[in-house]
Amino acid sequence: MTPLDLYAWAGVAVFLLALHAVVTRAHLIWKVLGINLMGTGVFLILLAAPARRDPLVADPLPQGMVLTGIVVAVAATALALGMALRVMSRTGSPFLTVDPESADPDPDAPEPPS
Amino acid sequence: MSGPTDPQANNATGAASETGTGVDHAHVRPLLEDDGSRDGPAILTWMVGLLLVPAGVLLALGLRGAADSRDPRIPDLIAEHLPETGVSNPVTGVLLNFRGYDTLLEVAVLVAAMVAVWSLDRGQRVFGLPAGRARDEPVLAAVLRLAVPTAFLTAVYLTWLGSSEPAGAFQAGALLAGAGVLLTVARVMRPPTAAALPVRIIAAGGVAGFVVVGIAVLPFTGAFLAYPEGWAYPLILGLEAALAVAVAVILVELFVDVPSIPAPDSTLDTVDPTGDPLGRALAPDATPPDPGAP
Amino acid sequence: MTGAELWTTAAVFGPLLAALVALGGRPWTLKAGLALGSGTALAGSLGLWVEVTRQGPVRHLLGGWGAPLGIELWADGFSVAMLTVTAVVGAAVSLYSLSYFGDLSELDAGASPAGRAARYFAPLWLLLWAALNGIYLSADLFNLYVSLEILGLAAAALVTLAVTPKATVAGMRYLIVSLVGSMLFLLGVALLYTEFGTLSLEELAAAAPAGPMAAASLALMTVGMAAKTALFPLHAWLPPAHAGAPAPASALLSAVVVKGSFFILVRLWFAVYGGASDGGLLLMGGLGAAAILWGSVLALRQRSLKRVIAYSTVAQLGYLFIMFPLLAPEGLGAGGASGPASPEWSDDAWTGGILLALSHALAKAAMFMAAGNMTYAVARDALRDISGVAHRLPMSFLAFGLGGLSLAGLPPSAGFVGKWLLLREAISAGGWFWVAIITIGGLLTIAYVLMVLRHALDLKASSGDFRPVPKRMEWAALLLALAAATLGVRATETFQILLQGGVTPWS
Amino acid sequence: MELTPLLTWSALPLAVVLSSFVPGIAIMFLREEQTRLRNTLNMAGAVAKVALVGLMLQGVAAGASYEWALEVIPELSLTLRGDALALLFVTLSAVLWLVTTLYAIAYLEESENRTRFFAFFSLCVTATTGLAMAGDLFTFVFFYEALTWATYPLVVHKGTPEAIRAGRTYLFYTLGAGAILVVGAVWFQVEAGTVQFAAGGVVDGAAVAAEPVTWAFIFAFLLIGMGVKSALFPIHGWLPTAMVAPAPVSALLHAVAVVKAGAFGVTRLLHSLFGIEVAWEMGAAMVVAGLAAFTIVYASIRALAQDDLKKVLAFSTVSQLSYIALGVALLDPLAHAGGLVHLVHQGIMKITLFFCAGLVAQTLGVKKISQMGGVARRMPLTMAAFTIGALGMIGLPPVAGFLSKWYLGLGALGAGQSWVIAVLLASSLLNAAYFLPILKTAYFDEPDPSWAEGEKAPRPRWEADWRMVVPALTTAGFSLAAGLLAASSWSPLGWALFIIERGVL
Repeated sequence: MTPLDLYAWAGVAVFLLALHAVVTRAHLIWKVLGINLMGTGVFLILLAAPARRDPLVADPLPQGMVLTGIVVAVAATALALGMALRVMSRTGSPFLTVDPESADPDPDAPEPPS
Repeated sequence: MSGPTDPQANNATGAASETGTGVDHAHVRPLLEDDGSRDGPAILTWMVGLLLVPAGVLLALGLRGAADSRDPRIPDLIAEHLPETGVSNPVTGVLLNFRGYDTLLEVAVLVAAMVAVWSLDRGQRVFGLPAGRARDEPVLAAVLRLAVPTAFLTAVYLTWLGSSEPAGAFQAGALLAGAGVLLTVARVMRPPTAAALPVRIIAAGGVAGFVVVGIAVLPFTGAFLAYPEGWAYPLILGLEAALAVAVAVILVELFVDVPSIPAPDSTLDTVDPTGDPLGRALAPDATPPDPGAP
Repeated sequence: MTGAELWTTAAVFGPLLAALVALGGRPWTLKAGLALGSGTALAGSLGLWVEVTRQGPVRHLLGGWGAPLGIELWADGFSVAMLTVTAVVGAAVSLYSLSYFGDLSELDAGASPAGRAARYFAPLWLLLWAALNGIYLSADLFNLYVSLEILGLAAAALVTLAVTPKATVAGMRYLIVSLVGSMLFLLGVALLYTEFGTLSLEELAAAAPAGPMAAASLALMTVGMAAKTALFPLHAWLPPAHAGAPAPASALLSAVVVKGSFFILVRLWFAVYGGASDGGLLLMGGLGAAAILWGSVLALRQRSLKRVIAYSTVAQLGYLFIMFPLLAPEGLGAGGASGPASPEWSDDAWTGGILLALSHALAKAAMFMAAGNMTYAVARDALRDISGVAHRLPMSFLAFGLGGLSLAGLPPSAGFVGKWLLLREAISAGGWFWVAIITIGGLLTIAYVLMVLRHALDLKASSGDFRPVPKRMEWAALLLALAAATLGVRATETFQILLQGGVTPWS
Repeated sequence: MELTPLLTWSALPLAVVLSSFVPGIAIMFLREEQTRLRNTLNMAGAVAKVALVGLMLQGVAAGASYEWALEVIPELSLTLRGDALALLFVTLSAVLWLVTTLYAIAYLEESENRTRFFAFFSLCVTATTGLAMAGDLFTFVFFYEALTWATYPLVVHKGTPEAIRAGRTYLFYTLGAGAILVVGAVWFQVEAGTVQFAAGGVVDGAAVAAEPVTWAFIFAFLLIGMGVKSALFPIHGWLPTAMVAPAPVSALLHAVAVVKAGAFGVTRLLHSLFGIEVAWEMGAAMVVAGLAAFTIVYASIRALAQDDLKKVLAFSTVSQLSYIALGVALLDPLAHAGGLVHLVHQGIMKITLFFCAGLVAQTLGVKKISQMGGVARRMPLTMAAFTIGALGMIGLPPVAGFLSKWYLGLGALGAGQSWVIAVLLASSLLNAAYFLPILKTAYFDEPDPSWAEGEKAPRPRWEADWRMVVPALTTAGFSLAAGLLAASSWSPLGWALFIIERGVL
């Protein structure tokens, strides 16, 4: 086991913990940060795992991918936070409360004959 | 029911922007609190966890055994071709030459996020200190005087350095954005708004520069973004400069031009008197709100 | 520079540049942007159609570097077909949007929701268009990821152009699903790079990925893409998002955006993994079957027009996954019994499945635009509110009906030909389960299409105010519906382009 | 005979199809009040179609054949072929479309949604001519399914809850069977390797013997698909329900388009796909003949119990259609001729009856047999036409229906199926039992107060709108002429025998 293995495993752990938060936490901020952390987990794996074959030669390609990924993650997180603010401003709640399944335009309408 | 031109709504927002309270903290704080009561039942939390643990173990075991057998390896290929890229830093070579297309799209992601945020709501443009107060705060003024020029200078240096050392447009852009945010929050600089044409031109400049260069070299080299011999370095440096400025403006935009709470036009947006998803009325006073609507 | 370089550049970077033009925020920049984007996308796809028909799959080495060092744009018949249908749908929706959102110069662009929608629809859509075309032409895993992110961000923002709380929540949910899907995809990319040391799809295909890491990354990427494609049971986000968005956005999201991730799934499973495992293919087909039944039944139970169409998308996407087990090398029947499979029909599942995807794109866009016309006219969305609208908007009614024919697989429509081919493959392979699903799904489709038509025809209940619908919006819907019908009587060229490269272009 | 270039034009079948398709689409874009233009388009299309069919008839009689194909995908084309059998049906639908159009223009005057009605009316006929000239099973299914949806707006035209219910029943039956038909057709292609129609069939008898169960299923699927439209027991239930549609639609559904598409489909199934000999070997033809015989008797008995005039006619249609299926299922050329000629005879006689029922309902508001007392005195021309149709249905000479039954009987004897004679006799008696009382009521009973009281207004010069009376008299005239001039080679019987001569068996 090398330090690189540890980094990669940490990446897996971060990814799955963050995924867990996204799935189980209701608050939007948790979800958005969770998604951001999932990215961080992948970046760790991406930097550590391919480097294990030859730790002495740095592979610039994963580094480039991670740099690109970080910027993409910034953009995605910024939009997700902005949209979360919009949700809060329109529904007054930081949860996805307006259940779109139940929000039929007029629930009192008679059942259409089928 | 109010239409887009409802005078009352306009007055309310007008008043809000004058007093400089785009975000009403009293409104926001409860929204950020989370006692976990809305989360799913604990059993769900545990079950998802139990599902993810074996996945983690499998991934960890798999990663331990994984190694590519590719030959020649990509690092070797990059090292071999780096002299043709016009830069000496391999990561910059990957970002701006070998995989310049990815970088182009990466800036496009930023632009997409910026446009998307603009489309969410009328931006909250006024926040932070009341205008002109920075002068009266000696510590803030000193920090600004020191930090902003330093950040600017460093950004220029980082852009130039990118070709040979780990640095480049994005690092420089982030620094510039930091300075911009500082100036905006201190109300020294008017926050850039979506409506301002220069903002849009600069923000689009990164992608535009990339695409224009890519197309311009196409007739000479036969491929998009394939720099002609001897042109790689100046073109990359020019692109880096445009990117740095564009990234900076976009990041500042993403920071300041976000939906405000409570919504300035909440009366017309949340009531949704008609079935029109854009909140447009059918005709002036044409139909009364559906009494059955929630 | 050959045609390949020119046309791929036009298809990807034309709409991208057009998005920047449209960002100008003036009425004329919006028009110029949409015109430039539509023009370059149409020219690019048609140019590539000619090139690929003439010389088979073509490539464009971006930056002059080939794989694995650089990124290649790569076009085979599948890419070209998807590019073209996107261009046709996109051009029609662009035209439609100019009228739907109203005149920007008369709207308060910053403050009113309608003004914001009018101003930002075009740049968002053009960015999305560039990303979609990028996906169809990409031959590189990481590049696919970046394109996917543009697609996801712009698509979610298109939903939230609608200002209702419902649409806002639906858009947020869509964004979360989309981003999580991208992250799962990215993890799959990381694992593949670790194991195989390359990002090029073609090199990966040559390496014939197998083993636990390859399987794990395929699973991760499949879950991610299936979520974005709204494959049952990951479909719950789709109906509120597609129903809540403004009509042109609904049309795009349902018709072409979900096809982006579907395209990636097909490429991965067949072009890269060579069909992966039979069990996996059966699972995908089973989920598709469940989607057909579940989506259709729920569509029948909706009371709002756009939700019916949105659930129909869930169901119709199921058809595209029926293709998976039928494409398996020896044809996977549910019972395993094998009939006399004629060798010349081995492409049936492929051409039939993709023909259904193309026909769904055209028909669904037409139907959402027609539905948009109806709701635009009455400013309401409940089925009972569109009563009698058929008499006021006969062209939209016709467009909806023709689109419905195509979904149901009734002639004349591409859906009819597509289903004929899928059935032929299923019967040759002895897959009677798939035959039953395809048939039952078609009948359920008729049922919900008819439910809408019946309401639209209902004269007695029609009353109330009626906003005149611009003719351009009616024509845009009808033209797409006619395109779907035309593809049903003449699909030879499409059929042949799909065989350029075929299911496994790199084998 | 010297063939002019026009007579050898291979796209003539396409022109026939387009002659109703183009007006149909054009009408769709007209405004409701553009009555004159709409009527002009309709009549122009109908006349053009008859003229084009006339050209094809001449050509085919002189030995020409027409084939036009559009490749949909490789090895699957839309093929239109103008051969003798196709022309039998095409001529019937073209001529009857012309008279029905005239009738419908008058019948629907002042009513709503005529644009929609006439657009789909034309599309219906387009689909019918298309499937009549289909050169292969794919083309046939293509137009057959198109016919289903094109007819739906006509069935629900009135928009009443009853009409919508009838429309749902109609779609439930036809689309359900259509789905089965598609599966059967694809299966046929997989097993037989072709979808082409050919005289004598394309199925290899040895292959059938090798896999009898598979082929039995294919035959059953195709038969269900075709049988529903030709109202074969037990899948005939939609037809009497669909009676709520306006009279021209009933006429079209029952005489020209939908049911004939089914009957023609059964003919194609036995004659052009399996071949009648193979069908007998596998026992399938016997099943068809048995079902048809049962349907003939069963539907006649049901007709006895009806009071609604159109319901009687509907059950009569169910019964009469099975003559066609019975005829083409018997292994004898004369039975075949009888079945084929009945396709035409039933069409012209039944459309006469529906025209008359519509005339009576439209002019006097009489829909039930019990209210028909004395109608003949008020509307003598109409009832004369009705009488000719009814006598033809019973099978009395010299009306055309007699010839059908005669040839069926001869064929049954030739095929050694003498039980068919009993069926024919029983059916004729039953036909008489439900038609003759109607005639008796109309001619000899006192005028019924339900309509007689409303007869205050001055009568029109004719007993009703001439545009409705003339079509009824015309088709009644056809029914007589087809019987009287049967010896001519241009009579339906002559043409049917010509088809048999060209080779069926």
